[in-house]
Amino acid sequence: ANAQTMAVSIPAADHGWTGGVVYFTNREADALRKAYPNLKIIVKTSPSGADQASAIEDMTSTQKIDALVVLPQNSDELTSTLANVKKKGVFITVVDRGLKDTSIQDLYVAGNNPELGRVAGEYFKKNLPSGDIVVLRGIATVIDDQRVKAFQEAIKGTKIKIIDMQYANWNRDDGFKVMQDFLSKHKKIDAVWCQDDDIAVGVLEAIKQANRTDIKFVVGGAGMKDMIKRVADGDKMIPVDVLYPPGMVATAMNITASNLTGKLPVRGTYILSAPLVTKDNAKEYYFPDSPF
Amino acid sequence: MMGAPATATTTVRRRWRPDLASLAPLIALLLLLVVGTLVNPNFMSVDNLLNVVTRCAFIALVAIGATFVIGAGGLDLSVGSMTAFVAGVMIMTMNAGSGEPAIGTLALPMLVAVALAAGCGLANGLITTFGRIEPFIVTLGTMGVFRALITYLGDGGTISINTQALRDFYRPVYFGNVLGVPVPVLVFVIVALIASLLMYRTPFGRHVTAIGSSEDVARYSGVSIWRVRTLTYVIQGLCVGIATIIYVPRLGSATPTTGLLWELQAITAVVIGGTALRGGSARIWGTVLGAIILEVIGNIMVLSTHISEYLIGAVQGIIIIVAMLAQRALHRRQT
Amino acid sequence: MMGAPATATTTVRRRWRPDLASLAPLIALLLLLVVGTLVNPNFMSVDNLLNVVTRCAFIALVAIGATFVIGAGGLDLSVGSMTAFVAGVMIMTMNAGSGEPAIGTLALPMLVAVALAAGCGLANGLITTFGRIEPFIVTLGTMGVFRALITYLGDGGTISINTQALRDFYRPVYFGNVLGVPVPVLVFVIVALIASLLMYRTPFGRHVTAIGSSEDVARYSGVSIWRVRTLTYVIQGLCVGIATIIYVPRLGSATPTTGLLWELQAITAVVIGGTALRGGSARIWGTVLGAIILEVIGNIMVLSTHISEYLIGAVQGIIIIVAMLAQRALHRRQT
Amino acid sequence: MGDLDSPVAISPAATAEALFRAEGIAKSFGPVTVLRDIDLAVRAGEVHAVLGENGAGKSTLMRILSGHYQPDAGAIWLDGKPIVFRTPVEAEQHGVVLIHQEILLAESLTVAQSLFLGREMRRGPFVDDRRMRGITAAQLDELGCRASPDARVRDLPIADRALVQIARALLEPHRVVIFDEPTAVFTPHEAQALFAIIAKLKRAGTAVLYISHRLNEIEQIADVVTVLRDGRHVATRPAAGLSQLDMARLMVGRDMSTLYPPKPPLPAAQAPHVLEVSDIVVPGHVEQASFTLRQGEVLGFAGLIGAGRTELFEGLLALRPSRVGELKIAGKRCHFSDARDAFDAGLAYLTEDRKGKGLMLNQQLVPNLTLAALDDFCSGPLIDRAKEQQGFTESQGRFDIRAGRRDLLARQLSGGNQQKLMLAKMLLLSPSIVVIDEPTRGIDIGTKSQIYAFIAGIAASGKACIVISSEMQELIGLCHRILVMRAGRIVGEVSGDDMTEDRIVVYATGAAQDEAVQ
Ligand SMILES: Nc1ncnc2c1ncn2[C@@H]1O[C@H](COP(=O)(O)OP(=O)(O)OP(=O)(O)O)[C@@H](O)[C@H]1O
Ligand SMILES: Nc1ncnc2c1ncn2[C@@H]1O[C@H](COP(=O)(O)OP(=O)(O)OP(=O)(O)O)[C@@H](O)[C@H]1O
Ligand SMILES: [Mg+2]
Ligand SMILES: [Mg+2]
Repeated sequence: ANAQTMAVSIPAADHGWTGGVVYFTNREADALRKAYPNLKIIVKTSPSGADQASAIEDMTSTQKIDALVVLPQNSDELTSTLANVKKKGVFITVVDRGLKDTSIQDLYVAGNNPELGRVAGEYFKKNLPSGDIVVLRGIATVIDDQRVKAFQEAIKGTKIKIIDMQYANWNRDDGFKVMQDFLSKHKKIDAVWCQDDDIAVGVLEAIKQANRTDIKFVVGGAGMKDMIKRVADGDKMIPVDVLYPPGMVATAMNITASNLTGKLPVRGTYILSAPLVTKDNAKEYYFPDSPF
Repeated sequence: MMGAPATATTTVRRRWRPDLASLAPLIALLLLLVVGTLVNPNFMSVDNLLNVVTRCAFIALVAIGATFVIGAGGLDLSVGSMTAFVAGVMIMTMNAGSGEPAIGTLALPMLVAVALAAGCGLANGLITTFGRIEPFIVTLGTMGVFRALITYLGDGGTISINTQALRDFYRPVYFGNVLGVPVPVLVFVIVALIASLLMYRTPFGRHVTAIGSSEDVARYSGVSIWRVRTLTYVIQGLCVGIATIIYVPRLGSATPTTGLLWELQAITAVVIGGTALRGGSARIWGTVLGAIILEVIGNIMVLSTHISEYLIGAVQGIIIIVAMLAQRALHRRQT
Repeated sequence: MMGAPATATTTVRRRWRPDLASLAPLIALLLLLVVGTLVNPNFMSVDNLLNVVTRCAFIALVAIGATFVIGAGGLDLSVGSMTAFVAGVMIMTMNAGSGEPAIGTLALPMLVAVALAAGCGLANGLITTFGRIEPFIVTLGTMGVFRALITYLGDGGTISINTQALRDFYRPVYFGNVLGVPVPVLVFVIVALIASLLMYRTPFGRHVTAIGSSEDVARYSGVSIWRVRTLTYVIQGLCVGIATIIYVPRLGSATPTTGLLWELQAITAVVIGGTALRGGSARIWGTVLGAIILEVIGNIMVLSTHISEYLIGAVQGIIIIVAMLAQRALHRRQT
Repeated sequence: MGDLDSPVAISPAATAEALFRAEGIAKSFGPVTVLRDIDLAVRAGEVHAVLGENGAGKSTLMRILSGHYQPDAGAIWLDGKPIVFRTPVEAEQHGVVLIHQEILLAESLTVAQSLFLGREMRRGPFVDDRRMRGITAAQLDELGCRASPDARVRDLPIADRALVQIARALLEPHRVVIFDEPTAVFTPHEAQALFAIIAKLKRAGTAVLYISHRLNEIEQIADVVTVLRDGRHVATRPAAGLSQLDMARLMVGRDMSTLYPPKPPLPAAQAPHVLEVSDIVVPGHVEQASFTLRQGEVLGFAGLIGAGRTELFEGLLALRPSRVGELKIAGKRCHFSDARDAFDAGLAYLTEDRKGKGLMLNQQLVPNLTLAALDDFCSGPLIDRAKEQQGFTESQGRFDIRAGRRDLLARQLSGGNQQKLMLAKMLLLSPSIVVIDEPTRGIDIGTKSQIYAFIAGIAASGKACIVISSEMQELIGLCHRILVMRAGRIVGEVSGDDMTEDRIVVYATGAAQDEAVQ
């Protein structure tokens, strides 16, 4: 059999979730190398959209690539670059952040960001008949925007009121800082939606320090192992988590590899749902070895 | 021995004039306190103010070190990554220990943190002085190195203190207080005291500003440039080490985003405090005020109710510029 | 009173030695080319090299502007955010136009981009000169302002060119070539040519390095400090505007993260190119080489096969330091 | 000479025909009054010397006349019309130019660029470098300066920088040219070239104001002399008939007997060598120089600019790259890897470049004074500030440093007082061997004799002293023995009756014997 090459382009590990992406990518790459000895896998990380475009250009111009698995920093920015790669006949798998021009991608493994916001919103709707909540956003990007919009959509028409919203940059320190200030600013907060488990870590620490009892729960997202564990343990503050597994990239690599080696010719769209992790199902989502 | 040493001038005791430049950051801070109170009455609550000064401890500590480096005409861009790296190694050392947490359990990791940070600073210093490369380049390079090392050590993820017992035991180092003064505040005040003693009352401190104001003059006066300059980077490292020790108990973890952009904040604090970026002057207390000012601005942003979260960065930028303009204007009026 | 002022000596002019410092970045680049070839034989392919020089166009352009600012003893941290802001406004202008894309459809947005960027630079310059605040603080402030504005304009999301037709029409500005030379390369070479004419062959350029070397001397010599300094920021703005014009067709959109950390890269390119951060010298071609060097290092990182993803930053940092050490060593040997 | 003591105005007729005139000029910096009610008038084609002790206010007055400072009171007339210069540029536009006492050049520019800074010649929109370089070369030739028009100012020796500064000021014809201590860093060689130029200016009808502490120069070129003391006008006199001693007396307000102290007794031939240097090489500057110094000796180093005297000692103290064959201090072999090693061995070097290497101009006087000997001002690990202040008071008395206030910055001192501060700073190290490069650069005549006495005292007390100077009279008056350098080598030694200017010039220029003696 002739050797084939699969390139994987993902964001650099610049916060918890992307760290998870890199981890799962490397783990899957090792597994696939074992499973398919003739498959060469190149993994490249990039710190920004422009760098990612550059990295893809570099990989495709200096060697022959048969398939490209890409988790874009920003799908709009990568559209033309990927269109170019496509012209060379490369099989393209896009993960998480879909292209507007869907004809470019052969395979789309969708993480579905709006779904994350919607599922969280539904949970609020069900468990908080009325109340004041605060929202801690991520970094100003499309992903963040989609999540927040969907969340707002989901709680529309309820008596839940978002009384404050700030960026916390998907990191713990900013989560802690912003939450401390929210607590000074608002005497009564019923619940917190922070979209990301890293931010949630900071939020919880700030609430603990302030000894505030008015906050009924905090909902994060992504499925960080510590948070899943707290859900499983029945922590009152973290009743649920909304899964947005960085492992989706592994799924994409796996399907792409099967496709390349001719085992399983597939095209189309796989949409991973953003399931709600509850005390009952938390065990299924707990991977103690993951760095995330 | 010499004719008529102008006795008139020596007997006229000069009036002691307060150093107005050093009051400027204080004025800016007071202005901000007024603004804060206007924006939200909760701003002046004890809890909020304590939160703010406690939080600014990291940047204040790092910036105190930066005052030495910048005073000597250098620059250190690596401090943020260094914090992350040191925090990671510190937590790993902690996790390697076993048994019930006791003072001893913490002593070793703390020692490791301080020693490692000092070592990182030493590396920065030696490369800069012996390689004769612009410190901008050297520390940009080591910034990349430290950041990569923490990412590598944590496999791209988070390094956390692994037992709740240890976490709870260590917690008071950030959240505790002594007679009502939060521990981090106590730490940075003590460090600032020592630093100002070092800067203003020892030959070493004199040498720092001497090489900052003219390397040639210092060299011709018998000051060992490489030794003094390297030491400023080591002091920067020590300060980072101490900052790390009080950073870790806060969230109990180190991530690839730990300390991101701290270098920029530290330099900003130093400059707001009145130390010139080109070297030759060093205002330790100005730097501390600068760090507090930065944190207060951030706090006011969150407490204000009318600013779109998209525009916060803009307002923050404008406030910094206006605060500097105001202190410059006051300063010019009085002299 | 004294006999015969030795006439023989007056005619013997001291030898003038060529400026070796300007060769140093070239040497570093050559070293890197060797390293690149060793790492991956494909490195030397025409396609790859063309990709690399095309890509470095943005940083090269921004850094050419930064050479003026830094040469005059200033600093501009706002260039990255400025690019994002200008790109956003440019795309919005483009989207506002209607009908079939034509040259005219692009002319207005381009004009808007250049004018807006120059205006941003003008603001930086005027605040710095008239406010007498450290440029570090001023441009840190405006960096926040520009970044916030693009976030605001895009509602926290992306601003994209909205029709495929327009995208395709604009594409050649980045992807096209003239006689085999990619358009961006052509653009930055032309800009560098104009910049070096301006810097080395006009009174204005003289004045830039003069005020960078000593503001007092320049003032006594009748150089208008504020005018020259402000102009350097305007030139920086113009360069950002041009960089934006060729950046937009590459990715077709502007986001709140566009141009992140470009300021750091631009300054690094300038310093690698041999311009001192304290001002007084300005090496346009060195800067261009510096930008290419940075991009080549990034490219080598992608092409190399043996480096852990997590450690790329470390290797990159070490390469920059080693490249500088090597050029410094060679340089010292020759003098 | 009683009439000398009353300020006598020049006749009204002379005032009327003055080209440039100032009346009632006063200036204070904060509480310190520097100038009170000064009148000055200079006619076309006249060289008008302004004398005064260090800190008398000469430079301040000149800065006022040339638009650098605004006077607190008083007015200026040019061509009989009142005029106000708001900036130096405005003054230059009216034909009044000041050549500063301190060198004011942008270090990273080339010589040609410096000459034309702010008034570049153009061809179209571009600078016409070739033409500017040509003119620069011609201008420098006229001044006898060998620097290349393309050399960077930062690479030039002080004297060349001073020449470049003069060349810049003389680039365009001016009506009033003010020289503030132009010859302080010159050897007679450069000074003669300058005097030729001043003569030319005179012939062209230019009014020249000239400040110098070298009174022989005043005798040689001045037509009128004005003396300031403590910011007051003391006298204005025709130079003819005014001896150097008269001038000195007017300046200091008391009788000056002799300038040079009696030489300390010649050290005996068997006096031990305190310093032995053999085969020192400073690449690019000094080739294989060797010399020795005896206890109690004052040794002079003479030579033209660029001879490498400064570099020789900078190399010796490891202040610049050098190779030292063998170095012995008091018979013991030593190796210096920085200046501190030399200080510890008892050898101190006082730089000629006080602005670049001597003083931290933007810092206050006390930190400047104690920088080199800081350890002596510590109690335990900490600096004892009271001790520092006391040290300053002592040095101030000992060297007559005149500073209006203690919290002045070093750059706010008058030039001569800066020099004294630097001297005081190095002598705080209590060295046993002192190397002084241009010890009296910019020092007034009263203080000069004090410094000479000081040097003699050092030698008499069993220490030793090396003096590098461009003033040959100074070397002859002070030294037991003089070594002459040319092009990086020690080419001659003179002592005893051999110590004459002519002998030194012969060695220094390498000119044939007959040429020099003519
Ligand atoms: N900016 C200033 N602030 C305060 N005092 C000043 C300032 N500039 C000058 N002085 C003081 O004015 C006095 C006169 O200085 P000036 O430079 O005019 O003396 P000078 O006659 O030129 O002396 P020298 O012969 O040493 O050059 C000095 O005592 C000096 O300290
Ligand atoms: N061959 C040469 N090529 C270029 N520059 C030279 C050469 N020889 C000497 N110089 C210049 O001359 C300078 C040495 O002159 P300097 O005036 O410092 O010596 P000096 O003997 O101490 O004279 P002085 O004390 O009178 O200034 C050097 O800094 C250098 O720039
Ligand atoms: Mg003077
Ligand atoms: Mg000399």
